[in-house]
Amino acid sequence: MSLDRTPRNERTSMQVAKSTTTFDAVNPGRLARLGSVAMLAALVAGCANDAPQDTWQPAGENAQKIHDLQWPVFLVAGLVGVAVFGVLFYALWRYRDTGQPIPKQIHGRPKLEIGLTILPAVILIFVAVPTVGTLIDLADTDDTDCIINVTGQQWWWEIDYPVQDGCGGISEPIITSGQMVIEVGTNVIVRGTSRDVIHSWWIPRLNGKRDMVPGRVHTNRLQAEAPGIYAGQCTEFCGLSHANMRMEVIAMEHDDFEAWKANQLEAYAAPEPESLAAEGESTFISQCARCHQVNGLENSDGELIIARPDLNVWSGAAPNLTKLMTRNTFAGASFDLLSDVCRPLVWEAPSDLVGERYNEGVSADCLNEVDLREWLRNPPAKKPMYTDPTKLEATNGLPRGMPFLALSEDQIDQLIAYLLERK
Amino acid sequence: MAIIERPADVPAVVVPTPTASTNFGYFRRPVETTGWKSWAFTVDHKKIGIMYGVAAMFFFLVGGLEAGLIRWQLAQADGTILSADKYNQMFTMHATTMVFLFVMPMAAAFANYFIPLQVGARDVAFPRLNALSLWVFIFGGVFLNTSWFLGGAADGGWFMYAPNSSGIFSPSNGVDFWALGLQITGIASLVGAINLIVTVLNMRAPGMSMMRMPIFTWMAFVVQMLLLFAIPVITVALFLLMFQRSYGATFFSVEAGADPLLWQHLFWIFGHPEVYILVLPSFGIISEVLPVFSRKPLFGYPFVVFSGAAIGFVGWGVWAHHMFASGLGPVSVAVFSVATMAIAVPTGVKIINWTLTVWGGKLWFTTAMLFAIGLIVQFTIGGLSGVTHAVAPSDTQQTDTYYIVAHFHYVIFGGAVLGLFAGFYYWWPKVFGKLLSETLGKWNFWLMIIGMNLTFGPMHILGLQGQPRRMYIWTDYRAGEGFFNLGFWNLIASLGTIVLGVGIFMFLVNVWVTHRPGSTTLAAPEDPWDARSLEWMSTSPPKPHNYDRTPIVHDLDEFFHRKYEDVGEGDDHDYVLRASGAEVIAEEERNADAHIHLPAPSYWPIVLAAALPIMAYGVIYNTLLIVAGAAVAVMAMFGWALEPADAEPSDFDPPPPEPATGTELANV
Amino acid sequence: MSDSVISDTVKDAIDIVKDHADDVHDHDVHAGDVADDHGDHGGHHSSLGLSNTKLAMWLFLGSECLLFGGLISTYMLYRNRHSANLGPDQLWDIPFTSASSFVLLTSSLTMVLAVSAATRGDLRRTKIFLTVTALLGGLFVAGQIYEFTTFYREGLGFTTSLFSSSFFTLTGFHGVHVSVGIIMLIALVGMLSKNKVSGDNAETVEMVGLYWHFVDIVWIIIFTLVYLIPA
Amino acid sequence: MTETHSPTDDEILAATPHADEKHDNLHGPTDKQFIVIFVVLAVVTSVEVAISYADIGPLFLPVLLLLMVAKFFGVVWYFMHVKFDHQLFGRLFYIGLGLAAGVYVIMLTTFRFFGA
Ligand code: HEA
Ligand code: HEA
Ligand code: HEC
Ligand code: CUA
Ligand SMILES: [Cu+2]
Repeated sequence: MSLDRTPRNERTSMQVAKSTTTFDAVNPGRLARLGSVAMLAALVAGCANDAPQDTWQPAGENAQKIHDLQWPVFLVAGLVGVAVFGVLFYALWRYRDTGQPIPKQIHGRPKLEIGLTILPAVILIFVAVPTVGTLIDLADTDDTDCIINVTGQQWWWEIDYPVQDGCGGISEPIITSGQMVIEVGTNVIVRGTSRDVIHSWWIPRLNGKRDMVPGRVHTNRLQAEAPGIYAGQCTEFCGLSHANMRMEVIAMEHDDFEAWKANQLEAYAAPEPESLAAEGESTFISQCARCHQVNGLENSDGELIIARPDLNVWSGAAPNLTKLMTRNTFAGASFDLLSDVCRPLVWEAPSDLVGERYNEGVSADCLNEVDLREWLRNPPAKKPMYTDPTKLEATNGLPRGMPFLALSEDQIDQLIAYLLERK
Repeated sequence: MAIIERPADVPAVVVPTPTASTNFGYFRRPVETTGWKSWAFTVDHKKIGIMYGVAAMFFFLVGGLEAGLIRWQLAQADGTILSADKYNQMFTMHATTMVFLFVMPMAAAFANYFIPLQVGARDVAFPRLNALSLWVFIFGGVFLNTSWFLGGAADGGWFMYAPNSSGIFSPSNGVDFWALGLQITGIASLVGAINLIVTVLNMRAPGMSMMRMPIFTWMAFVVQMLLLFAIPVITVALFLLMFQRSYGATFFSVEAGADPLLWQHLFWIFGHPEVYILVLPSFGIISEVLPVFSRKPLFGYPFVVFSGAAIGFVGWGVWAHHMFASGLGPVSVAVFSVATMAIAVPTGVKIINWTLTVWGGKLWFTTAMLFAIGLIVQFTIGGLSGVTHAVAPSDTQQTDTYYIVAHFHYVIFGGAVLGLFAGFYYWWPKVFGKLLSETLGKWNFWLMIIGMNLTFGPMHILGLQGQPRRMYIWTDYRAGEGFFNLGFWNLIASLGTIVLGVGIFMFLVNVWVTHRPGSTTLAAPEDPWDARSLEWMSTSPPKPHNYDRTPIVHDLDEFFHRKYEDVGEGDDHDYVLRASGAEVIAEEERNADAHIHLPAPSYWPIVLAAALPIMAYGVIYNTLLIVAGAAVAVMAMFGWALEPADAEPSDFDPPPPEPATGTELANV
Repeated sequence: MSDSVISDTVKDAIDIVKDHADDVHDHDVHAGDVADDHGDHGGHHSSLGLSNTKLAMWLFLGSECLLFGGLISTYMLYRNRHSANLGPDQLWDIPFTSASSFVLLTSSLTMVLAVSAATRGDLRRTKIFLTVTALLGGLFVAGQIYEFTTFYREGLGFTTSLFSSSFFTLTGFHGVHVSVGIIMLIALVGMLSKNKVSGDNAETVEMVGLYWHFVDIVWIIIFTLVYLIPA
Repeated sequence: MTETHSPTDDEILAATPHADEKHDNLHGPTDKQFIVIFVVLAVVTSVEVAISYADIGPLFLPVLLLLMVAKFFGVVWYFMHVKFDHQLFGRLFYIGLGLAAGVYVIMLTTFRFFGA
C-alpha cells in the first residue's frame, strides 16, 4: 500500500507547485496565498478533538487515500479562489469612479480570452488524473481479509458475519446490530443491501459512503489503523427517523477481537430460576420474542423459539438481542446503553484498552437505565417510527419500527433484568 | 385510391378568406384596461411578467419561512421546534418552493418582461400561450401548497428518491401533490420555453442578428432550450411515480424486480440541467449590469455567449455526479467525474470575462452593481466547492452532508438569487418608472451578503465535520468540541438566517417606501443608469406596444451607440455624448408608427389553466373530478382555437373606446 | 484595442459556431419586418421569415423526443422483468402488429397528401384526406385496444409485472398521442368546413400533419424496438 | 479593417426578408413521389418483419436498427418536409433527438456496470 501511495503524493505536490507558479502572473496577493496555506494548515491542525465524523481525519487506509486526494484539490480550489478574488478586488478598487473619462470601449481580446479558457482546463487535468487514479485504486478489493454483511432497514443496521475463513475464522454466523466489530489492520469488505428503502453506509474516518440499495449488493471497504470507536451515520434520506439511524465501527486488536467473537457464540445461559430476570424471560417470550431473536431461548416445552419479525415488522427484521449488552448503544446507535459515568471509560479509553473495555459489555452498574426504560415504555415516543396502528393501511398493519407495547413498569423491570444478562 | 395528379408548379394561391369576426359563443372578449380583469385576462407580456414576479416573490417568502423553521430547529442539538415528520415535509417543500416556485418563475418574470423588449418586439410570439404559462404556474404552485392543509406535504426530499417515495413509505397524499404539482408547473415551463424560443428566433427587430442580441436574452434563450428538453424527462419520472402511487404500477418496487436507480437517473438527467436553468438567467442579468456600471461593453461578448451555450450543452452529460455513492461502478463514476470537471471551464470563462469587464472601467457602485459583484464572488466560492465534489472519491465523503448544502446554497443563493436582486434594482425604474432607494438598497445588499455567508459559510465546516443533511436533529455526541464543533457553527448558521431574513426584508421595505401611497419618490429619469441595451430605448414604464416605432438595430449595445458618437480617428475610439437617452427616446416617439396592433385579451388561458388542478385533485381524490377538469380543458381549448384571428371592436365586451393614439387592439 | 478586433471577434465567433443564422442572410442581418403568420398588419416581425407556429411545433416535437425516449428506455430496462409465461415472446402477435403499423404508415401518406392538397388550395381533397387519415388513425387505435384486451385476457394487466407496466405506459402514451391527433384531425375538418380556422388553412393542416407524422415515427421505433427485437 | 462597419438603416432593411418572400415549401415532392416514398417505406417494413422471422445471426440487431433508422428519417425528411424546409426546423428537432438518444443510451449503459 505504502508503495503506491508515495508516488501519488509526489504527483500531487508537483501539481500544487505547478499551479502556484501559473498564478504568479495574475495574482498580486502573494501574502494572501501564503495566508490561505496557513489557514489550511490551521484547519488540519485544529481538528484535534473535533467531531467524531470529521472527514479530514482519516484513520484507515481507504479514507487516507481519499484524503491524500482531497486536500490538494481543496488547496487548488482555494488558490484559484484567491487568485480570482485578488484580481477582482484589485480591479474594483483601482477602477472605482474617480472622475476618469469614459473608458475605452474594449470589446475583448480573443488571445487573452483563449488563454484564460485553457488555463482552467489545464488545472483541471491535474485534478482529473489523480482522481481517476484514486478511483481505480479504491475499487481494487482483491486483498480482502474479512467479509461482513450489513443490511439497512428503517431505521437501524443489521450486521452479520457469515461463516468464513476470513475475520480470523467464523464458524457460526454472528448477528448483531448497530455496532460492527473489526480487527485492526484487516481489510474488511462490507457487503450491504437494504430491506426497504435506500440507506447509505458511512464511517467517515474509515472510508467514503456507499448507498445500500434494496435488491442490490454494494460493497464498501473498511480498514482501521488503530483501535478505536469510529462513528458513522446513515446518509441517504430514508424517511422519518433518518436522523436516528447511526452506527459505529469498533476496531480492536487481534486478541480482543477473538475474545469478542468467542463471546458472541457462547451458548444461551438461562436466567437463575425465580429471579427477576427469569420473570423477564417469560415476559420477553410473551411480548418480544415474536420479533426479536434471542439465540438459544427456549419455550416451556423446551423448543427453540424462532422469532418471526417477517410477520410483525414491515422490513421483516428486528435487532437480534442475544448479546444486546455487548453493544453499548441501541436503537440505531441512537441511545447509549452505558451510563454517562461509564461511557467515557470505553469511548475515551486509550487506544490499547479500547477492545478490552468494550468487551466488558454493559453491567448493571453501568447501564443507562433511563433511556432503555423510556424505550421500552414507548419506543415511538423515544425515536420517531411509523407505528401508529391507524396509519398502517399501506403496510397491511405492519409497523416500520418498534411499536408501543403498553408494558407495565413491573414488566419493564423484569425485562431490564433479563436483558442485562444478554452479554 | 384516387391519385391526385396536378402540375405542381401551378401556383394555386389560397385566397386567405378573412375569418368572420363576430363573437364566438357566449363570451365576448374582455377589454378592461384597469381593474383586476385587466390583469386576469391580459396577454401583455409586461403585465404577465409583473404577475410572475409578484407570485414568485410570494413563494420566496413562503420558502424562506420554511428555511427559517429549518434553521430554528437546527440551532441547537435535539431541536424541538418541528417533529421529525414536519421537518421532513419542511425541507422537501422548502427546496421545491424555492426551486420551482421562486427561482424559475422569477427568471421567467424577467424573461417575459425583457426578452420582447430586448429584441425589439411588440410582444412574445404567442401572447395567449404566455398568459397560459403564467396561470398554470400560479395554479400549480397553489395546488402544491394546499397539501399542507390536506394531510401533510411531501416528505421525501426534493429529489424524492424511490422507493422511499412510494405509497408504502410515504402514505400521506403529500407526494401525490408533489408529483402532480410539478407536472403542472412543468407544463407552464414547457409552454413558456417554446414561446420564448420562437420569440427570440423569429421576432427580432430588423438588424438584430443573434450576435447583436443583448446578453440577457441570450442566456434566457439557452435556459429556455434547457427547459424545453429537461422538462419532458422529469415528466416521465413523475408519470411513473404517479402510476406507482395511484394506479398500482411497480416501477420502483424492488419486490417486483424494479431498480430504484431508474428514478435517480431520470431525476438527475432533469436535475442537473435544472441547476443551470436556475443560474443562467442571473448570469445574463449581471452580464447586463456589469457593463453598464463599468461604462464599458461586456468583455468578450461572443465568449460569454458561447460559454453559456456550452454550459447548457455539457450540463447534459454530468447528471450522475449526484450518484457517485449510488454504486454506479468505477467506470461510470470516472467518466462522470471528469465530465463534471469540464463544466468548470465554460463557467470560468464567464467569471473571467466579468472580471475583465470591470477591469479598466469607470465603476459606479450602485446597489445593482453591488449585487452583481456579490454574485461573482459568492458564486465562485460555490463553484469551487462544486469542483471539489466533482472529484468522485472525495465526494463520497461529502455527499449528503452539509458541505453539499453549502455548495448549492452558494451557487443558488449566491448565484441565482443575488443575480435576481441585481435585476430588481437595475430594471426597477424600467418596469415601474421609479428608482428604488439606494440607501435602503445598500442595507439590503450588505445584510444579505453578511447573512448568507453567516448562514451558509459554516455549513462547509459542518459538512466536513460529518454532519449529514436532511436530519431533523443533530446530537451532541457527534458534535465534537474543538474549534470546529457542530454546536457553535449550527448556531451561527441559524443566527445568520435572521440577518439574511432582515436583509431580504429590507427589499420589501424598499419597495414599500418607494411605492406607498403618498411616497415622495420621484419618477425615475428615462435612462437613469446611462444604459446600453435596447430595452432602455423605450419609455419607463414602456408603453403597451413597447416601441413607438420598430427599432432598427445596428450594433450590439444599440442604445449606447445612439447616444454616443465615435469621434476617434482610425484605431482611436473616443466616444462623446451626442444625445441623452431621453432625447433618443423622444426622437423615436416623434417618428411613431401608426396603427399598431396589439394582441387582444382572452378568457381562455386562465380557464384552461384552472382545469389542471381540478384534474390533479381528481387523480388524488375522485376520478369524476378528472372528467370534470378534462371537460373544462376541452371546452377551453375549443374556445381558444375558435377565437377569431382578428378581433373587431364588436368582439369586445364592452366594445372598446375609439383608439385615440393610433393604437388598435388586434389579435395575434 | 480597436473596434475592428471587436467586429472581427464577433465575426469569428459567428463563423466558429456556425450559428444557424448563416442559412438566412449574407451579413449578420436577418431580422425582418415581415407580417407574422396570422396575417396581421406589421405588428410583429419575423426575423427569419419563418412561421411562428411551425417553429413552435418543431420545438415541441424536439421536446417530445425526450418524453418518448424516457418511456422507451424504461421499457428497455424492464422488458425482461416478467413472470415466466407472460413476456413479450409469449404475447406478441407480430402479423397483427405489422398490420397496424402498416395502417399507421398509410395514414402518414394520406396526411401528407392532405397537406399537399391544402397547399394547392384544394379544400375538398384536403378534407377527404384528413378524414381518411383520421379513420386510419382510428383503425390503429382500435387495433391497439384490441391488442390490449387480448393481452389482458391472457393475464397481462397494467400492474402484472414491470414489463407489463412499462409496456402499457409506453404504448398507452403513444395511443393517447394518436387519439389526440385524431381529435385534431376531426376538429380541423370541421373547422375547414365552417371556415373557422384562424390563420392560414394550409399551414394549420401542415401543423397537424407534423404532429401526426411524429406520432408515426415514434411508432416506427416502438415497432422495431418493442415488437421485432425479442426480449 | 480600421473602421467599424455599422450598417445603415437602408442596408438593414434591404437585407431583411419581405412578407412575400416567406419561405414556403411548395417545392417539396409531388404527390406521386410521396406515394413512391410510401411504397419504399412499406417495403422496408415488410423486410423488417421478414427479418424478425428469419435467422440472420449476429447481423440481426444492426440490420433491424438500420432499417428502423432509415424509415424514421424517410418520414422525417420527406413526409415532414425537413429536407425541403428551412434547415432550422430540422435542427431544432435534431437537437432534441440527439440529446434523447445520447442521454438515454448512456443511462442504460450505466446499468450494465453494476455489481462492480
Ligand atoms: C445554481 C445551481 C448550481 C450550479 C451552478 C452548480 C454548479 C456546479 N455543481 Fe452543483 N449542485 C447544485 C446546484 C448547482 N451546482 C445543487 C442544488 C446540488 C445538490 C442537489 C441535491 O443533492 O439536493 C448540487 C450538487 C452537486 C454535486 C453532487 C454532490 C453530491 O450530492 O454528492 C456535484 C458533484 O460533482 C456538483 C458539482 C458542481 C460543479 C462542478 C458545478 C460547476 O458548474 C461550477 C463551476 C464554477 C466554478 C468552478 C467557479 C468559477 C470558475 C473559475 C474561477 C475558473 C477556474 C476554476 C478551476 C480551474 C477549478 N454539484
Ligand atoms: C432556490 C433554491 C434555494 C434557496 C433560495 C434556498 C434558501 C435557503 N435555504 Fe435551502 N435548500 C434548497 C434550495 C434553496 N434554499 C434545496 C434544493 C435544498 C435541499 C432540500 C433537500 O434536501 O431535499 C435546501 C435545503 C436547505 C437546508 C438543509 C435541510 C436539511 O438538509 O435538513 C437548509 C438548512 O439550513 C436550508 C436553508 C436555507 C436558508 C436559510 C435559505 C435562505 O436563503 C432563505 C432566505 C429567505 C428568507 C429568510 C425569507 C424572506 C425574508 C422574510 C420573510 C423576512 C423575515 C424573515 C426572517 C427574519 C427569518 N436549505
Ligand atoms: C413488532 C415488533 C417488535 C416487538 C414486539 C418488540 N420489538 Fe424491540 N425492536 C423492534 C424493531 C423493529 C427495532 C429496531 C428499531 C430501530 O432501532 O429503529 C427494535 C429495537 C429494540 C431494541 C434495540 C436493539 C438494538 O440492538 O438496537 C431493544 C433493546 C428492543 N427492541 C427491545 C424489545 C423488547 C424488550 C421487547 C419486548 C417487550 C421488544 N423489543 C418488542 C421490533 C419489536
Ligand atoms: Cu437510513 Cu437514512
Ligand atoms: Cu449537478
